[in-house]
Amino acid sequence: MEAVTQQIPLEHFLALSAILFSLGIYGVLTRRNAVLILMSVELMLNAASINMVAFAAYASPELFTGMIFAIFIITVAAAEVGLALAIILRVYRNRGTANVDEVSDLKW
Amino acid sequence: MEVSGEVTEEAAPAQTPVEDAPPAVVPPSERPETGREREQLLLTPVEVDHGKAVYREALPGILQIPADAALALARKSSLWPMQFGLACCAIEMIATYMSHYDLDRFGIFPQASPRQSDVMIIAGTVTKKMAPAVKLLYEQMPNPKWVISMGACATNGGPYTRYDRVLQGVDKIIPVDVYVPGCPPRPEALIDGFIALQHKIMEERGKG
Amino acid sequence: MVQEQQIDTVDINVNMGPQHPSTHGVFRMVLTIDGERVIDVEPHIGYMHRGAEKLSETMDYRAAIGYQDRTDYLTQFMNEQAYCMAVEKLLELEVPERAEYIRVILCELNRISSHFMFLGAFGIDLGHFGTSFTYGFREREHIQDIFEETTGERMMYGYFRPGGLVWDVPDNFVQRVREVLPKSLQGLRDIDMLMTENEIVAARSRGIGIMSAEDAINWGLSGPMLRAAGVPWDLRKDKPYSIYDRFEYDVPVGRHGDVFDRYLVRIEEVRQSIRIVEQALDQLPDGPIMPEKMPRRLRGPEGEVYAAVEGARGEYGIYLVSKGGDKPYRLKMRSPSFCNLSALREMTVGNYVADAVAILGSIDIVLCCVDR
Amino acid sequence: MLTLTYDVGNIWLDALLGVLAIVGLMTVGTLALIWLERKVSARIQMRLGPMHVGPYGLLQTLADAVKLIGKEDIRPRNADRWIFELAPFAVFVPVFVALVALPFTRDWAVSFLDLGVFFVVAVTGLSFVGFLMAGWASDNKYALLGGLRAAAQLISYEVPLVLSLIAVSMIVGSLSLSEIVIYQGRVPLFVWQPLAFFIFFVAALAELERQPFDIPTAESEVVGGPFIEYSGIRWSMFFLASYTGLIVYSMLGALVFLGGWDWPLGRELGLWWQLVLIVAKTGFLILLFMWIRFAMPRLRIDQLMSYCWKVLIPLAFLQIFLNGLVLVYDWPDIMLLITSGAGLLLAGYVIDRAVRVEPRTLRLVPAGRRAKPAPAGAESGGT
Amino acid sequence: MRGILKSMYITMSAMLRKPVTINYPSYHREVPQRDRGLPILLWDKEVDEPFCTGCHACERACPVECMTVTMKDNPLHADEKSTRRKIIDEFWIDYGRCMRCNICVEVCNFEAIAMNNTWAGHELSTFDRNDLVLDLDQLLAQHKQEKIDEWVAD
Amino acid sequence: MTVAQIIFYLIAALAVGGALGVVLARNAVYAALFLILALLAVAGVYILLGSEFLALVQVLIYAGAITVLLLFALMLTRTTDVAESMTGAQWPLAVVVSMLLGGLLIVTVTTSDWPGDADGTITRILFEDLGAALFTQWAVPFEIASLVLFVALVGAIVIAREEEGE
Amino acid sequence: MQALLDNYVAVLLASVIGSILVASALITSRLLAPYSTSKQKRISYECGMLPAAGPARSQIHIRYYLFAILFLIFDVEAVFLFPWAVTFLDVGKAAFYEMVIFIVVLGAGLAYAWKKGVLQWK
Ligand code: SF4
Ligand code: SF4
Ligand code: SF4
Repeated sequence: MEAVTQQIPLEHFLALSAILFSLGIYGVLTRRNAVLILMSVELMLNAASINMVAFAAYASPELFTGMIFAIFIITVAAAEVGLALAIILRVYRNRGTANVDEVSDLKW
Repeated sequence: MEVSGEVTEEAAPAQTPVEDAPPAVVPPSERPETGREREQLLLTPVEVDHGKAVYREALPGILQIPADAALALARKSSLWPMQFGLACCAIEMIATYMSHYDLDRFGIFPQASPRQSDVMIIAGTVTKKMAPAVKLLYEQMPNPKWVISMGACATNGGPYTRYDRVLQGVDKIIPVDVYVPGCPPRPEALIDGFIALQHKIMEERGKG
Repeated sequence: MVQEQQIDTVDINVNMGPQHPSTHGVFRMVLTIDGERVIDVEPHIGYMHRGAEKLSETMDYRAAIGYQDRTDYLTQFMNEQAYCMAVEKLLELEVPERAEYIRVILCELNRISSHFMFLGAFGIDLGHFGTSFTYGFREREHIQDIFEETTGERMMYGYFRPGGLVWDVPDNFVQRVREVLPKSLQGLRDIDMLMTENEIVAARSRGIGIMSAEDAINWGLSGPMLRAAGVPWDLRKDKPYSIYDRFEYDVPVGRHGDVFDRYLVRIEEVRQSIRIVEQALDQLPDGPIMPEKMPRRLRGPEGEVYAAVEGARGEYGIYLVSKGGDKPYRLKMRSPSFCNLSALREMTVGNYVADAVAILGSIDIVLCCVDR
Repeated sequence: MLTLTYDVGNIWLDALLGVLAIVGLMTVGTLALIWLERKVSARIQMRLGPMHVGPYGLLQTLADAVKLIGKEDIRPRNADRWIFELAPFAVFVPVFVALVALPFTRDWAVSFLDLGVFFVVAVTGLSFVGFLMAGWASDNKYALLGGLRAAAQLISYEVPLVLSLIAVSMIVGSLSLSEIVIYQGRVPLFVWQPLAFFIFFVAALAELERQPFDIPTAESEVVGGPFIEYSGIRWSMFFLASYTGLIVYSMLGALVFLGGWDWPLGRELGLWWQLVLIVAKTGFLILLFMWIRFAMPRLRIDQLMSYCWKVLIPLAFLQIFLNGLVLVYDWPDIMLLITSGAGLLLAGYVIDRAVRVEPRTLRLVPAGRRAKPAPAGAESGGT
Repeated sequence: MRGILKSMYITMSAMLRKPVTINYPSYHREVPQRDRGLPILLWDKEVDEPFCTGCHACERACPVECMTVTMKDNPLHADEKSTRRKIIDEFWIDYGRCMRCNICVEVCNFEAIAMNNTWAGHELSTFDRNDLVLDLDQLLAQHKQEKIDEWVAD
Repeated sequence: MTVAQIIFYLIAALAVGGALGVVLARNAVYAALFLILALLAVAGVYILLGSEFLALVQVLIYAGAITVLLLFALMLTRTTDVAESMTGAQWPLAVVVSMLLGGLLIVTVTTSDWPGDADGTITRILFEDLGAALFTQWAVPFEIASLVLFVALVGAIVIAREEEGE
Repeated sequence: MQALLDNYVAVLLASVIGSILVASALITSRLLAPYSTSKQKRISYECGMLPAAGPARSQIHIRYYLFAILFLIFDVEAVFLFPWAVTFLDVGKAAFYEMVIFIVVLGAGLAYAWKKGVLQWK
């Protein structure tokens, strides 16, 4: 472990993460296509990961918790995307649309 | 939303799937009625547009000469023909690519797609059914491009000149640069044609 | 606007040809594919229809030879042979022994060269980067040298004439052929080593495009296609023409009727052809090459004849109707490529796109022969 | 004396010089490789290959390049403009960036990454995006088919590639390429890990889309695949990327399995020897790739996929497991060779069983009729 | 596996064999004596006039109708120098159309036409298809300059 | 500005630009490609935070594998050409909500007092230590991750495959 | 850290320079190559025919997606394998068996896919 000064305050990272997160929210709210919503969700997840890693790097470097959380976030995101897209495809096949407004009822 | 039948109808005209349709996207209403007129349309020569290179306007004249020369040298050294055989002449064309004659010695290397080729070797009889395809393929080649008419059939119908469905020479539809006589021309004759084409490229450098 | 509802339509229509590296000329198929599976094939022919039959009817029996060469441009001698046999039948000409032998030698050499073309092209269809093709053509070239020394042309020989041959063969003909035969065997061995046992070739070509014996007969297939399906039918044996009954050779017959068997049958046929040529060379008699009394201008009596030879692709037949005069009234070619091609759809549907290419290649069509 | 080591001190300048060196290397290397490939193919096919442009056709690829620059650049009418135009970037840049992490000699690489191996696979794994972009944007069914095939193939074969490299790094205990090379000071890793080397080689072959895995660009099926609509210089970028990829994977193989610039001459030797070694080893792998290219037909897509998922990936796991076992229980090194060799033999056996083909025989039918003897006069002999 | 190794072996062995390529433009291999290039007219060196009498036989027999022949009275015959009463006046052959079938040579009774069996009968590429229509002088030039190795059928 | 700062602003701009592209692009494939850009930029951020391993994971998994899934899904659902149905009508509301949220977050972030040095001293995390921690302290979650992945794989196969309709 | 940044600056620079390389080639080509405005030229190539009916960017087959899922799962696994490969000797046998379990679980997934015929590209 080596400590380095690189003169980027922690706030910068947090701000970046905040921007990404709110853009993700915007995408989730406006997009109607399920795949695109998923993409926005990915943005939000990434924002969260940045937060974790940044805190880990600045605040508690000896614990690695943030890093390991980020890895698990990525793992879970992979699983989530795989499943979610499978469901979307399934719905698309049955309903002919990937538009969330038209698939609002859970009954097929 | 319902599954609508018009989808295909709407999509179709843009795609023009009719195989005999002229390559130009002519709306059905403007298509000529009679078979003869239709055929005339099919057989109109392509409008040759060799295009303009920006450097010809931008560069001062003194620099154009080396640029022209370099480009012409490169072009003549790397003529990539389209993999496109029509009839019997195609066999001799293939033989020319093969071990005994090896066009690769001159950097002549066949390409499958017209987008990557420089030369079109019309190796064989062009029938009127095939003519639109030949025209389209010629158009799809990027500039600068050349055409070698190989064999009697491509030059003027050759042995089949008296038959109605055979095009009387491919220069009726696309501009031809080099004619190689013979039925079929020997591989050496085809190589000779390529050498002639190389001379032509060098002579015509800087034009157009 | 393309709507998103067409749920089940995953089929794409794809044109293959007329200009496509693997359609062996200007053949066109419209494939309907689902993912990678072919679910329908629509062959389009006629891009090479140039009226060879009709033109042959407009000129006298001798001049029309040139058009026979140009129909199936890989087996020129066999076409000439079929045509000459038809005319000879019509005119009741007797072909001298020596001419018959030379014809057989040249025809069999021609079969070898045509099969070399197939073997090479087959490799391309399976994805060889030109290696098999160059090997095939390398050997073809040696045979073509003999043809050139004999006839003066590399491809369109115009060497047979009704009644015999134009010229006698050159003096060193026998010796030259004997020189070339080992080379052909060597070339065959190269291709054999390169492809026959290769597992990828096997994986790609075994078990696809299967034709059962009955189907093959019902579709009217002939030549290697038929024999690969397990039917030992060879015109040279079963309806002997010319002097084929004097030679000893075997007819290779496949057991599975798939693409790989067609390839094997052709490889074996090359060997058998070499055998025939060797025997014919041993027996080659001296003598004239044209009948004693040849009319200067050939005039046929009224009547109709059919003569067929076993071409490299199958039964190549000429049907001649004459109403007298020096021209045929009607000339019809029975081209093997056309008949064999008719089974394409049957064999292709349900296979992969890549298999469609291999199956088409295994039919070994010549487009000028299909469309004439 | 050539000095490849420099110390400018400014990290921008430092990196810039390194990257520029790589640009030069890549350009020259690609030009030479294309020429070499044409020559090799020519010799395999008993031809001469390029002869007339420059001595022995040496300037052939240069002429090709200049010509391609002078060619018109066409974009199909219905193509998606931006994606179509950006696809060459997306294909080329990842492979190019991967070059940065490769140490050419002991002291010289643009950057010695601690996670070099990981970096190379992660970055080259991105190039499928470019193929997909090209295929999707071209508005051409062949291109789409080719692009999808390319993507499916690239992602599938990335898994065994990564796993085989992991197997190696287990032994070395590091992911840094230079440390892997240094570890092989005496015995190169392909000796310890024949199975991993085999997996790596096959997977690299597939990642490079060379025969027998050139399904995405198969000429006789999809006429060039995703690049079908590309012309001129834009098309040549794909070509450039593919040959740069050849360099990257061959060099990776040479570094990881063949002992890089170290084995067998030892690390005391000068810069030149190191260069000679690395070039020779890379060249060896490249020639092997080329040789295979001209000797093999291509697989079909289903065979390709099942080969990857049913053979290579289980084998790679086996290799990792075996290595783990040997290392954890501290068995002697030779066990690595034994287990891996046994694994390779097993693999060979399994593959052979799976693909073994019964030699087929034909029935030779004399068709009932015996040959008639030739008539009496006929024996008299030839001319 | 064995098959794949075999393929590798055969390609390597081919690589070590000598290439079969004929380096064409720098090396012209010999054309066989019977080579059928394109038809040319022969020159009667004894009388210094073409053999051809303009009898139209070839023109009529040519399957692709690529020849044009006109005849005239032979001035040399009037001077008693030649036995030919009529002689060729103009003769065109469209090389672009000729299918090299040898029929014209076979029908000519005067052995006045032959197939060119030199390289000159093959290296005829032109930039304009009208250049492929050769007139009498051009057709005779080859034999006049004795470039032709005669090989007359039969 | 130090090198790190320059790079940070560059990368932040890329990330924000990519994210904007994701939420604004009219064409779904464009959105996916912008997503790749944003993800790669985030990988850059990880490097600045001293964790190159995480950056490479980001490249390999996020930019490499997840996007291929997204792209395939886009092509499978053929939603790529449909611009209208992509953006709903409530965009003004969404703008307001996300602006508010973003503003709130940024204000919080900048006004709070965070641990760590103000001059931005970070600690590079060694890959080996990370691995060691992962396989000791985090062993259980690690195994659970494998189960998650397993379930995702099986679930996806079951869900997506069924309609192939054998 | 500084070394880390050093190394990755080169990466950043390489991607920029790589893009510049491509872009400059394209620009040179734009200057030197002839350009024409023919409409026919821009019809997409389909073996000399007009494109057959049906949109070119049509739906692809679900099979591609299934392979992508498999790839994703195994890629994630590889990510865990990388740190494991380097550290498992230090951590001891436990790490080895942890990973064995991990692989076995995912191997079961692969086996399931195999059994379900997902690997069979029909
Ligand atoms: S010129 Fe002769 S060889 Fe060539 S295509 Fe025409 S007929 Fe066939
Ligand atoms: S060779 Fe045949 S085609 Fe040529 S001019 Fe003589 S007769 Fe006519
Ligand atoms: S060449 Fe012979 S056949 Fe022809 S016009 Fe002259 S003399 Fe008559």
